[in-house]
Amino acid sequence: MEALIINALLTTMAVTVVAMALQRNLFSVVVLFGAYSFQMATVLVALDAVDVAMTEAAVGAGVSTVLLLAAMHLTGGVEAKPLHRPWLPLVLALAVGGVLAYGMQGLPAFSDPLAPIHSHVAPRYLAEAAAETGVPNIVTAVLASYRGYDTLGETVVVFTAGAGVIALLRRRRKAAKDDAR
Amino acid sequence: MSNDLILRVIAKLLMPYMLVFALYVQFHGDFGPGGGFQAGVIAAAAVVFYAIIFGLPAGRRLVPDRVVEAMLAIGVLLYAGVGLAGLALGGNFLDYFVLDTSPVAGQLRGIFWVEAGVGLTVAGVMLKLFAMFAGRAGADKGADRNGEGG
Amino acid sequence: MVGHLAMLQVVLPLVAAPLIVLVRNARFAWLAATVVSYTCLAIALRLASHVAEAGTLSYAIGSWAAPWGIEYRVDPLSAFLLVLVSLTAALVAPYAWRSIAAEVPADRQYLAYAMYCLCLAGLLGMVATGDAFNLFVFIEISALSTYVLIALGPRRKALVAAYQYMLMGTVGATFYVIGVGLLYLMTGTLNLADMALRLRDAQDLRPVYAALAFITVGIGLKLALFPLHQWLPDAYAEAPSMVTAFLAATATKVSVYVLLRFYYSVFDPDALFGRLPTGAVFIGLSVAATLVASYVAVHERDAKRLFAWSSVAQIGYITLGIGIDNTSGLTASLAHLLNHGITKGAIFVLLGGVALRYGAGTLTVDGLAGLAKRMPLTAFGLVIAGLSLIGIPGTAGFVTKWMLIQGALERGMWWVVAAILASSLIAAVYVWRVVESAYLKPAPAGESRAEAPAGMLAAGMALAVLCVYFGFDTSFSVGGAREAAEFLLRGSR
Amino acid sequence: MNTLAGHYSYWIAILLMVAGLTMLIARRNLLKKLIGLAILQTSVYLIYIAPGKLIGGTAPIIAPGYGVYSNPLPHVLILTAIVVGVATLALGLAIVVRVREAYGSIEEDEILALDRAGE
Repeated sequence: MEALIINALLTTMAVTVVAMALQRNLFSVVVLFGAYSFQMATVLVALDAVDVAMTEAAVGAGVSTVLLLAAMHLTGGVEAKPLHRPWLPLVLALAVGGVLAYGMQGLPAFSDPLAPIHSHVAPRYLAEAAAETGVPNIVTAVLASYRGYDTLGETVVVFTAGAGVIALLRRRRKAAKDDAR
Repeated sequence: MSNDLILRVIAKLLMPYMLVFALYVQFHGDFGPGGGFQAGVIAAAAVVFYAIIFGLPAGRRLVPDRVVEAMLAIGVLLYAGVGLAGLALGGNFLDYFVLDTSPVAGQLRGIFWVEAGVGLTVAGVMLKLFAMFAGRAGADKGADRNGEGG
Repeated sequence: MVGHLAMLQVVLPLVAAPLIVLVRNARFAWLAATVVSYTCLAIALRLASHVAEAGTLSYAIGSWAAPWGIEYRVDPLSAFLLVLVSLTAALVAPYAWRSIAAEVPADRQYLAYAMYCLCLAGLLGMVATGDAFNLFVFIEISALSTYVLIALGPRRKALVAAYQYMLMGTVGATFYVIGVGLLYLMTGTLNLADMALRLRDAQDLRPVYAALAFITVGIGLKLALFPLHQWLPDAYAEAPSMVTAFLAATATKVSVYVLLRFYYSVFDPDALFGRLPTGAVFIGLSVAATLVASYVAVHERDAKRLFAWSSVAQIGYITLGIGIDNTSGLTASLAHLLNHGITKGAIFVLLGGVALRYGAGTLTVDGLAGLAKRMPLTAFGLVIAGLSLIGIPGTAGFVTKWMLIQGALERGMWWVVAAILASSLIAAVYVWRVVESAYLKPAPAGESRAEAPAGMLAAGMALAVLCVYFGFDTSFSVGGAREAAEFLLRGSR
Repeated sequence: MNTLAGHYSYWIAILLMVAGLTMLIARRNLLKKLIGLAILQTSVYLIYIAPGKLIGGTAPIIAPGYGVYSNPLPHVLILTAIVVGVATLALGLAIVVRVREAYGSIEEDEILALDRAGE
């Protein structure tokens, strides 16, 4: 039953993406992107990835859509140009998809408990993380403690984006004086 | 947008609950879904909500630019600081066992401060992104063409 | 104790960046960047000597054992790269002050130094880590800071160059993550050493081959492997001079390291070079790169773009060494990481001096007319570095090409030897275009300004001298490279 | 049912990747390219997290009365990937805004024409 729900949600996501690829008006693409991100968050909840779903909803759907709308407002984008000669990019993308499809054949089936990812590193997290770190939410335990260095790197990535946007969009001192500090 | 009475009243009512929810998500991360990233975004959303309703200058008065840029940097320094503290106390980098008397208490303490650092940085970045993009709206008129409009 | 040093090597620049953003002062930012660069060089040398004696160094971050926590692993190959990246940083950072001051608006200079520290931390983090996903995080750190550095370039084209590089770089990083995902799904672990062990007994090889394809194309985009190099000429030509000098000597080299790490320490080289035509593909692409890129360089008007295309050709020599896949080929490839890094670093630092004195607009081949009279030392330095590009005996470039030819002869690939010589001749043509303009063409009237500022000139000449030094005393460059190559080949065969 | 579901999530991931790549390469508008890039990045989420799910399992939060949990490790990795994706998007949009001000347009062909004319 769960697999049915997951597949249904995945299908709606596929429909949104195809609509987005064909859409020309920029504003509707941004709105569709917001809807797409929320659908992804729903699929993630169905896949029992609750932390990721919350992050996708808050960071993925919330912030990305707001930024896209702000940038679209600044660049005044209503794309008039039709999609021309998409065949080469489509062929290229399908080739890359084909390589992934080829690779995917050999992977273990859906929710197979004997798959390598369920039998090597993860069992120790599920068995001992709560005891060792005192945190029942294993994702937070792994995120902050076992792989804490990844999260430090990630925080630095967010910091780099923030400082980078300051460097790019900060208004010059003289121009900045006229807008109320 | 800013002179509409209903919106201003609603905004004032909603603001505290949004901030409390952000703090809840930050500290509830140990027991349920949540953590620094989500909390940072929700806290920033509250201030952005205020800035949209009451105007960007009001938003800048609520959280001045210098404070936001400081939050941005202090979050990362806090996180790396916890790591270096572990180093100083005799463990490896980012070692939480040595942060407190008992290993588990050390882990809890380490995870708490690390998530706080993440929350601070993410909130700072999201606020700065909004301020930069929104502040840029006025730039169309003032920006000159030769790419110096930075 | 030495393990902490491997950690501090990456954490110091990582912490320096937020400090710089907190202090918001350009002078402090430059000082912090310089101190951090020199400390990293000292640590890198200390690590290299430790690894030379005691072998591979492993450090569990957070005191969690390897597959569960993240592990830093420094072996002869990564020690060699750490020294290369820190050496370039140590030479470029102290002299960046005047160049950044001239090309980046005043209120943004401290951010440029913050991005420089982040890029350094990202590159060092990529080299030192033994964890596949941690490698992705540090690829992103170095990539994002590089996009910002390029976008800070003086001309408006820098923005388009940064945008193009961002698109291709992010597609590359995403392909890398897909490749690592397939490997993770097959082995259950993210630690590179652990993954290598578990890959040996994988029955179904289809996902492994798909992962190989994704990682090769993904990292190929990051290192500008021949058909995936479109972003490099614009990015190097439009970035501020000191940024180009630093990137040209380090960014693509660390991506080559990542490719080598996966080819020799994760995938099974027998399957890789035996059953799959990887060797042939690399040789084909490399030869194409050296010939086509050198040919395009001959027709370039803009000097920085000319040498950027030359970088694409020189990266072709590095990947050629990988394709030849024997000890001397691999040693040549690793030695060229250092040799080309110094050569290209010297050229872009000296061009930075010219841009500072006469403005970025004069960096065309005709704009360099009469440079020898106006800036004699800079011109002389450019000649030495140019000779090293061509591979004239007595320069660092010759050492690499000589070993590449040896490697090719061992494999009986006569046509590869011919291609190396042909591309060197083409390289001679475009270097001669610059030298001829600098020495034989008359200087435009009224241009009598003096030499580049002492600081920048010293950096450029130091690198140029290193080009000659490593042409004669190859104990460190070829010695270190040979040891790393044997470690790679012995470790996996 | 299981075999169909077994790889269905992969086929959707491939569809997302193909759609993202096509948008990225075929579209001329710089903003549309960034959205294509974002979609390409989201295809990675399914590749990591779908195999982590165990039918009948629950979220990896240890609670009495639950034995089967989905795999926490891909969740941590994808949390990182989402935040990196947003960081790249924010930087990309900042560059697009600056390109718009410097060139007056965000259509790739117009920009290239301006550059050739400018040379």
